[in-house]
Amino acid sequence: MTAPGTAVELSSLDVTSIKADFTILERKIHGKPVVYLDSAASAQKPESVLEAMDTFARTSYANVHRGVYTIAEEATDAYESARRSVARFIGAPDAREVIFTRNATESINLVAFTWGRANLGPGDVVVSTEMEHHANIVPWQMLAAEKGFELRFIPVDADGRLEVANLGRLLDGAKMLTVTHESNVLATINDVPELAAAAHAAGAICLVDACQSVPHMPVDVTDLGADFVVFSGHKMLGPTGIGVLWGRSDLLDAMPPFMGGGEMIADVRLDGFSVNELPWKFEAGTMPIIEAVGLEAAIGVLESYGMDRVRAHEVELNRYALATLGDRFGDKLKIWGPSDAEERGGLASFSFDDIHPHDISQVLDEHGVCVRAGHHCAKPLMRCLGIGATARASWYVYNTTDDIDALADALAATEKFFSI
Amino acid sequence: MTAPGTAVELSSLDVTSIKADFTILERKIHGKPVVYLDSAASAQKPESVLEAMDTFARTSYANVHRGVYTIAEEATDAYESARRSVARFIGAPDAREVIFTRNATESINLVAFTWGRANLGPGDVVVSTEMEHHANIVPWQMLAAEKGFELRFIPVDADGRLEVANLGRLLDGAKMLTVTHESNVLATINDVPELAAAAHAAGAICLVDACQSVPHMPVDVTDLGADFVVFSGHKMLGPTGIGVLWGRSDLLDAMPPFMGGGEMIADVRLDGFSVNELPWKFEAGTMPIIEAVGLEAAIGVLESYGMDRVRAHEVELNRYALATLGDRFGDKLKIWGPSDAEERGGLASFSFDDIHPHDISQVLDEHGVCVRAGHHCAKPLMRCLGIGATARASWYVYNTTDDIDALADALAATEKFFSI
Amino acid sequence: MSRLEDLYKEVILDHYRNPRCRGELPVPPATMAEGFNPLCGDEITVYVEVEDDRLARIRIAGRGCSISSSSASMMAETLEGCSLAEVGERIAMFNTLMSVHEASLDHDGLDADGLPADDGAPMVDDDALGDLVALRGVLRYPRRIKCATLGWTTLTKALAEAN
Amino acid sequence: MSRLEDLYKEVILDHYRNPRCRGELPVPPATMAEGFNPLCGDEITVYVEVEDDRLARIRIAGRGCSISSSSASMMAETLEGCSLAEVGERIAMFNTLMSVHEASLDHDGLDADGLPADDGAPMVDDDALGDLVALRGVLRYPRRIKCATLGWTTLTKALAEAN
Ligand SMILES: Cc1ncc(COP(=O)(O)O)c(C=O)c1O
Ligand SMILES: Cc1ncc(COP(=O)(O)O)c(C=O)c1O
Repeated sequence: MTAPGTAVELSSLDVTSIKADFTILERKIHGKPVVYLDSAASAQKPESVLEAMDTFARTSYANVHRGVYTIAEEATDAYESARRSVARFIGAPDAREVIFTRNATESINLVAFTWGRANLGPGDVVVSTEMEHHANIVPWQMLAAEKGFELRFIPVDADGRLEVANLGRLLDGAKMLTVTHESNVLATINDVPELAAAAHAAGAICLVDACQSVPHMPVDVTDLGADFVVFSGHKMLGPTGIGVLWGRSDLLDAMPPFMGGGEMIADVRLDGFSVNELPWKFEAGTMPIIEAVGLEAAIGVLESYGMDRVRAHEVELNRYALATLGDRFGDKLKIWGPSDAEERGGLASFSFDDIHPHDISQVLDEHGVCVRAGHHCAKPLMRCLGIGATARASWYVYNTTDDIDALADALAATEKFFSI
Repeated sequence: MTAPGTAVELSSLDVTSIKADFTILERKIHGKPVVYLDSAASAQKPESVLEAMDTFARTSYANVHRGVYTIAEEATDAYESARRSVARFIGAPDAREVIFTRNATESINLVAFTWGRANLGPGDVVVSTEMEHHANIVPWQMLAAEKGFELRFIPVDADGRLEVANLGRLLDGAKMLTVTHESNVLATINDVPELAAAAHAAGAICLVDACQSVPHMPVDVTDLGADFVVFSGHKMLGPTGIGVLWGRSDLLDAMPPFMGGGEMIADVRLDGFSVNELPWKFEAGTMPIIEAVGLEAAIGVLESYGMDRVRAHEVELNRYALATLGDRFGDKLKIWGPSDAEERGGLASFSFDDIHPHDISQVLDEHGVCVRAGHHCAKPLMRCLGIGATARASWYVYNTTDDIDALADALAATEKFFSI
Repeated sequence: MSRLEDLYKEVILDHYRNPRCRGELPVPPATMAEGFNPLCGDEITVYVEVEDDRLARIRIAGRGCSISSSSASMMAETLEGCSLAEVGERIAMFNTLMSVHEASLDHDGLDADGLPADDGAPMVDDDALGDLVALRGVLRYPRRIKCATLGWTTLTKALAEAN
Repeated sequence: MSRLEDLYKEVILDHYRNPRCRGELPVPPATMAEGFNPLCGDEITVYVEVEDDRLARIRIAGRGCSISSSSASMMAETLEGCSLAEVGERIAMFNTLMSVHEASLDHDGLDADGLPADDGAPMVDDDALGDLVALRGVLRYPRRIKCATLGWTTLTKALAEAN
């Protein structure tokens, strides 16, 4: 660990006071202060998010939409207010375009099961990329097996960027381009406005997996030019159990419903049913109500930081991490993805001296340092890179250069341990 | 309101101390103490459930299954421990048969989308009942429209019981009987062991919607003889955002997966994927982790009460409610469903003196009394009964005879208001 | 009970107890539309007969709560015999009055009493509304706004059928 | 570092650095099976050639962490040349040792150190295990048990292919 005071000043966010809002970060692991570097898998929850959920459950909880009594009205208002906050946060033109789901995975499956099932058949093409998370591959594979359309993948180049030279040919005949905004392995930020424009020019619509971008940088769905955008609450300081699908209302209106049940119907007879209007058409059964309240609180916290500053903070950490790890380990440590800190999201997947990522993560844990090891739900990408797994450190609003130093120190200890 | 002291003694549960665990019940509505009689829609959350979630989020939160560091191990243990608790609570032979979902609605849709899609086609028959919640009708209607099988409904008799005289004929050729354990409108408790046996004799499997039973009485899936059982966390003192599907492992093993994404796969290549084992095969993406912890705490609370005593308490309230409302309003107030308190779950849907249920609920709210008004997501049943809506009062562990008295007093005031 | 009486104004209870223009019309020459309130299960059917650009006859069938029944009853009483242009104006005016509904996903603009705040609130002239002004009280009860508008949206559909 | 050294015993690190029986076998006459660890993405391929009811040759390909590699390496070294009956016994014994894995949905039976409690814990004779006993330390790390068993479950599949 570097001596106190050597931490680089990060002017963009007051991390000391932010950190105090996250009780879990006071914890010790094997006697060492926890260094949480796994926010790309899931973020920790600040005080105000936990409090908002707790207070709501203690004062205004009831099932929503179906009651006229005061508490039910309050609960409904809270739930619908969360929807408006999400819409505002991502620049959605209309709150009715915001559908709550369980997680981003369900959001993508919803589109595949409804838009996909209604629009895709033999001869059609869906284009994805080699850097997608399984959540943005498997639903399309399942549907392709059933419907007989073709699935194509934009390749990844040696620097971890999408190889767009042949984009026109790949998009030829495509009805859908489904692409991640930021790779959860490579940290590459894709040029979505350009990709979406190319998709539209080819007559395709564009779904954006914004799981790694919405929590970490300003995202405006209109600026992206996307038709669908998905993300999860738990990666953006919010609770588990809630995710978001944003979609253009004309598309959502034309889609058949997904799951059947309460709330998504206008009428049910023994011989059939008619569908409710947006957004409820896609929200079957009792939704994650308390979680919506928590998500709204998380958005409030992020807005209070300012997403520009969140992004600036992470870029500074990128810069510090690339320099520190490069200086200390040289060629022994390979960080995957673009080499420019500005072009990267706030994470670094690396291979280290032939030590298996699993073993790295295990030894790091002994030092209190939490990193993920594995394929990060991106096995096709792993195969492209010719590796089985990486270790991945990822940072967020509560991380500092001290945390990067702790990572580097623990890596040095790992190297020593396995070379004994 | 009756004078203090006149409340009938309910020996089965210590409601006074139970009630103290639910902060929201200390609230006042329009100056009156809240009388929460809408637990059939959703139950309130006790202290220990809120605390368990909060503490978990403050000490051991991380994404599950994918990390080897200590906090991730703790989170995974907590999540899988919740699964074991659910299995124990419902007598499931094997915890791998317990699948977490968002809610009961998703659980039913999961079965329809996977088992249903793989097993049902033209010429096949699915049998349901006229008293089902939309969640157990619409998924089958959607699938029937796609797959061309026949949907039949067991009728409801004048007392609100299933008319089983022609059951054999209805089940002839059926592959699935899908039936509610307890009607959320009529309070009828169906004889599931008998129905399931009849289904099996006819070569059909049996799905049980246990949304209204698992929270309120001892339920053992093996005793029920069911093949699938579904319920929601939020109705059993647990959080929103989590539901359960229990299924026989041989059926679950044979079923295709539902949603595609992380965790449900064993391997993914660009040209296809292979599926993970049970239960994760059906759990795509980041699950409601914190909610699973809350659900386990809720089960702990219910087990500490004892489900036999919970049931006994509700039967006593049934008896008191039937007597009180009958005495005070006579024929002006019609309670739907069986007239015997022992045969009913803990709720009463009623029609009152031609006053629209919406208006009843609105005036009751003025007295702090929370009841639901509407079709209760059972429009086909409403049509059978020849009505558009009912008002419904439902009770749970925290309700007393005082609450029933408050309901009766508020109903008297409602009558007066609309007859002015 | 002043809150309640604000919602259930006398004129509302009167229309509820004695609904105007109840019944059905033969289709054709009339057209009809059905409306549902998914919240409470209310169903309403509106029959209209247009002659010479006038709403010559209007009948309301189905069941509803006091708010939806009285709103539909007042609507029918007010509009029967009006020119289609006037009908369109009235519908627009009513929609404006209830526009918290149309923006029910965005009703931030309520004041502490739950009534639309002065700034940005829909301004509708009380005189032009007549009896319908009694429905203003519904705005305090956002979930009931769908009750008040059910007849009106169903009328709009029935008129669309007539074209 | 004593916790860590309990997991990463010297013999484990030795097998990791110098894995035995690495390579492939021509199929046929050999049979093979692939195994995945969904947690970390490890892939292993086990090749076996059975002659006269003996596991005549076994080769391991693919990549894995120190635990999965060393476990597979020790497995191959121990089992090559054994009769199928012995192989079956060894697999059963190893599965018992790791049975916290099989009951990974139900590993309540761990003591405070995360090791199986005496009562109800799988009892396997250390002598019979040989080097494999070094893998006992894995039981403290439930998520790593899948690493230790990957080679063994894949071998079982490869042997099933041979039938
Ligand atoms: C009998 C019954 N089935 C299904 C449901 C649907 O439950 P959920 O909304 O939690 O999916 C409910 C509750 O609304 C119910 O009472
Ligand atoms: C890029 C990306 N897409 C999709 C997902 C899936 O998100 P979730 O598990 O919340 O559905 C993740 C996170 O794991 C991700 O990083």
